[in-house]
Amino acid sequence: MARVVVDVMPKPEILDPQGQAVANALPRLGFTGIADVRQGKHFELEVDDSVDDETLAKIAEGFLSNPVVEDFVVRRLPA
Amino acid sequence: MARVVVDVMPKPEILDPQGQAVANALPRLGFTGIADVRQGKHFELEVDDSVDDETLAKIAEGFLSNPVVEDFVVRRLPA
Amino acid sequence: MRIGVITFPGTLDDADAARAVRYAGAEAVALWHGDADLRGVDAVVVPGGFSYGDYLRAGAIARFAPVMGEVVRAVRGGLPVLGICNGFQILCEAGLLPGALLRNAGLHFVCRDQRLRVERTSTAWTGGFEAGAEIVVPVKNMDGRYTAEQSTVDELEGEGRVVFRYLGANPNGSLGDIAGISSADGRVVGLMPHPEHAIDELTGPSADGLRLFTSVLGSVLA
Amino acid sequence: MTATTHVDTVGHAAATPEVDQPYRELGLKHDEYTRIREILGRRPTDAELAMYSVMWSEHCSYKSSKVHLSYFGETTTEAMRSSMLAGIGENAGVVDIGDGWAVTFKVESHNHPSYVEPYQGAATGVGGIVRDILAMGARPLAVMDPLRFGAAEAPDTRRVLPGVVAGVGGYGNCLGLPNIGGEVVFDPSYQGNPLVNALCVGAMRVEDLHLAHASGTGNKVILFGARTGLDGIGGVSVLASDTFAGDEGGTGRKKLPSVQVGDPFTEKVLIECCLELFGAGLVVGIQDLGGAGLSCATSELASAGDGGMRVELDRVPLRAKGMTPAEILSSESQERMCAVVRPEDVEAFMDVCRRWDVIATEIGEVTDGDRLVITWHGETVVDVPPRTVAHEGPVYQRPVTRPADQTDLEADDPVVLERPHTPEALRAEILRMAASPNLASRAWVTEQYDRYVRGGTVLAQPADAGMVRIDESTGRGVAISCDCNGRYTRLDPYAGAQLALAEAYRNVAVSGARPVAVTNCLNFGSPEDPGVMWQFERAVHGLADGCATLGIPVTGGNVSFYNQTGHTPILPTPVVGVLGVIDDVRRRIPTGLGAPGDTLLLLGDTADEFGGSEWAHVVHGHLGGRPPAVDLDAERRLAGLLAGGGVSAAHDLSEGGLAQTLVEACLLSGRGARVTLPGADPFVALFSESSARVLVAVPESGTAAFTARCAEAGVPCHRLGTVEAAGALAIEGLADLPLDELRTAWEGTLPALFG
Ligand SMILES: Nc1ncnc2c1ncn2[C@@H]1O[C@H](COP(=O)(O)OP(=O)(O)O)[C@@H](O)[C@H]1O
Ligand SMILES: [Mg+2]
Repeated sequence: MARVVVDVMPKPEILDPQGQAVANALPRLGFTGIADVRQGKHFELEVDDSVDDETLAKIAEGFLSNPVVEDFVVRRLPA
Repeated sequence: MARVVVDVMPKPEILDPQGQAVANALPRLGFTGIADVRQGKHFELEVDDSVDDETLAKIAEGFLSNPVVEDFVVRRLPA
Repeated sequence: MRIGVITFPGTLDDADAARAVRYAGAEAVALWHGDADLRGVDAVVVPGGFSYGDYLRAGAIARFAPVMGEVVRAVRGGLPVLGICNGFQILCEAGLLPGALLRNAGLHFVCRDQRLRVERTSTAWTGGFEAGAEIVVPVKNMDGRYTAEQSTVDELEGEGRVVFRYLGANPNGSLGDIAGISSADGRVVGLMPHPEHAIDELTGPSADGLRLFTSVLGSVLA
Repeated sequence: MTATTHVDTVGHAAATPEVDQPYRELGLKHDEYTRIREILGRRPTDAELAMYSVMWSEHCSYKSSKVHLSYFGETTTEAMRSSMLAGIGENAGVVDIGDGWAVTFKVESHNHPSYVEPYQGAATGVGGIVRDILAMGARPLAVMDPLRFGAAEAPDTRRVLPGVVAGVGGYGNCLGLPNIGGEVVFDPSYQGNPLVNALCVGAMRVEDLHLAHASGTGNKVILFGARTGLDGIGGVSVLASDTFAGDEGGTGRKKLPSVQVGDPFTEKVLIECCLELFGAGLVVGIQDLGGAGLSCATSELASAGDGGMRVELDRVPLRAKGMTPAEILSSESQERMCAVVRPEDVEAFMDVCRRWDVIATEIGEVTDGDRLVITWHGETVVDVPPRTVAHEGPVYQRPVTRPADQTDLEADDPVVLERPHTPEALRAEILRMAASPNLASRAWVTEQYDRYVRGGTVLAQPADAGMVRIDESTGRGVAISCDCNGRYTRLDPYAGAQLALAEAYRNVAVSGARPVAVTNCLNFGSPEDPGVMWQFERAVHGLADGCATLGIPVTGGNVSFYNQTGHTPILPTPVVGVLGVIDDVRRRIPTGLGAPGDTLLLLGDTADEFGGSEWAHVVHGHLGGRPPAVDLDAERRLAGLLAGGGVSAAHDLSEGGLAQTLVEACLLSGRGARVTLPGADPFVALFSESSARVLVAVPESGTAAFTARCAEAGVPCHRLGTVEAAGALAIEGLADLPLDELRTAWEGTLPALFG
């Protein structure tokens, strides 16, 4: 079994109102010095050792993210 | 400026319908060998060098996550 | 004339879409997500709701259903398809329409009676409208912000494929106030507002939405 | 470490009477624990203790309220009972509405969970009440959400309200149930104790009514829906830590959050699956799993049936590892149901579940004994008479004392408050009231709710009552309204409960429907406070007596106690829901003003009544005196009159008085009105909250006939003026209020606070 993380983020040119809302709220809560916030999704998968990187990329690109508006990164975590 | 990542995940004992939906769909799409999926949020922050770890932890705990049902991890990325 | 209405797990507006089909004078045929079978229908409605809870991304899981494979195949042969709300999201995910629908700019679910302008009448679903007609149809969604690359939006605008546009306050931050678009041949239409909830003045703000369903009768019979 | 090695069996319990059990931590009193030992003739096992402790809690056993609630039964006459197919004691009351249709409805509270985790608390509150309705065999049709929060501008309200609203919407919208009404009320007393009540209404054919009975020896017990996890077992975790103490450094679960997370998608699928099962006749008895989970479902099914029940707990599909029998029995995991099925139908039952991807597991069967026996990997962990768990819990006759401050409160008459006199001051007051948090537009909330799904919504917010069509061929439908003014109830709990009833009744009548049944959600402070118990007793009597006067029965309800911070209870808040029937929804009365040229009439008389009023609250922060007088006979006459038709639009008068009703009616229909105030005192005419009043618009040509009917019915009728196309509310000699100005005042408040 391996642990795999997939992070999915809105593409830089896509408006991210959720990140914006966070960024706008922080100064009101007294936190300064945060220039920008973007919000995406974080997936943690438990995968069989038989699942190769190519398959993981397919899952991330074809399913966990929507390539029209999102980018993704796949990482295998050390066991 | 530093890049900081905050990952927010449902606590292990808390129901995660989102992760479940993904996990249930994968075999239907022909992907086998994925034992479990959990879905959370991924934040990327651009922060001023003056912002210390304690402040980041406060932001993550008090605002980006809901401590009743979620755990979080803060990572500073190498510039 | 027989119009199919697909039910996925989590579809909510299937009964309403079927009612609209009947009000328009056609026969509504229930289609099941798990069956790769369109039962010989003359057109298909992909209705609204929260298929699979929309937990991953609106429409992301439903588009892989066996019935969608048949829809994609039939569209190549010119089958008229209407995607409403979640149905629109599913059609985008399936690549039948360009772009994507993202979380509303206001970050809330929005349900309101929405004024729209019918921008294109040369589609299978809008042939019965006057060009430029202004109609009122409910909008209700969490993820209704139409987004696409600028080049795609330019292409849609240039080819006149924006079918419906929001009038008044934009409810979700959609690019160019886009409420609905069509495929190049006008056979596939997707929109966020719910014409099936505007088929009589008793249960909706108007009966304007009924015209989409009567339009397709004309286009198929023609 | 395996769970089986440590499990506390019945045999072990009998052999170890001296074991010290944490019954106090589980909320049981010493004499309650003693009674359990007497019933069983030994000490309870951990699993039994878990069951008794949750089932004997205030929430499940109604131990403080039972002696008072029986008054509802005593005051319900045979005539009132005649259309009731199921009443108090079932999952939800059921009413025969004619044409072979039965309607079931109920409100329930999810107050405390919504304070801890607003989104999930509210979401699972909606999920729970929907399963209650489903368990009657009905298709859920719509939901409503009476809500109460602390002061609008309080920081905690800014945390709680948006989360609650998003949770109600997130769950209901995803489930595909239209939200057709509710309440949003702000008062500082709810700070720390927000009230999140949720109502669901459903319908079925009369012959499809399913009651929660486990009958028929040999019938199978099937658990279906979501897996069982560690949700909401906070209290019972003391048992787990006990059991595991010493093992691997004590893997106790002390830190478990007692929140439940909802999965509306799973519930939507569960609804469709259940309806298909009902339709195919595959269900003998059914029970939802709500508070107290399997403890409740198994003991209630068994005790309502004619035999016993045997359950193999190790068959329950789990989501978490290492759960103990006590935890499994207490888990409040959502989206689960428990059905009793004939053996020959089990395969067909499982097929339907497979089609909907619903996990279903046979966990036991109905036996011919009279015991509920639960085993865990072959060993008996529960062996109890089910009635003692489900129905024969403790009953308390709590002390009841009229609070010492009640007399002073009543004496503090609002006549002493400074009133506006000049036209300018009155005009400003109208705008100020329209913009005040309790009267301002609720659109910021209600736009987050789907009102259209299912295509049967005929009236929804901001109409006086919600209305849905039930039968598409005949147009038969139902209307519902939920109301309560906690300030009135604080001043006089008996009258306050009747005023809540009167308003809900009137709202239903104003929609064109005939009121037929009542449900309630009684939200109060601690039952251990004799003053609170006095409020409770008075409110129950007021409501029951009121229902008897109106001739409509209470079919069910819910009690929520312990809504207090320290020693300060919330305003006593008996939310009353009234259900009405309309033969053809096409004859509904729209809320608003009608067509230009229509005559505007005020039905009912206005007195100088400001005790508990919104005006006293907003302008003076005052609460004292007597609430408006109750006149249920007048309400009844009014309802009878409206049922006779002839009205093009209407709007009832409640908080904020005539001024508020006129403002809302104009804004809702986008029309103006030209009116002359009745009576000598414009201030009283505008802001008094006298009950039994409605604003109606009547076509000019029908005005004479309508006023004649008013006289015949004994309903006072005052001509106010006419509906205008032009955009202003013009009050003769006083003020000209352009609609735009009214709209800005009325619509701006909630977005500015919560935007
Ligand atoms: N939380 C809510 N959810 C849905 N509808 C609501 C909610 N709060 C208020 N409403 C609706 O807004 C309208 C105005 O509410 P209210 O002023 O309490 O009405 P009334 O005084 O006639 O009972 C009603 O239609 C009511 O059902
Ligand atoms: Mg009210």
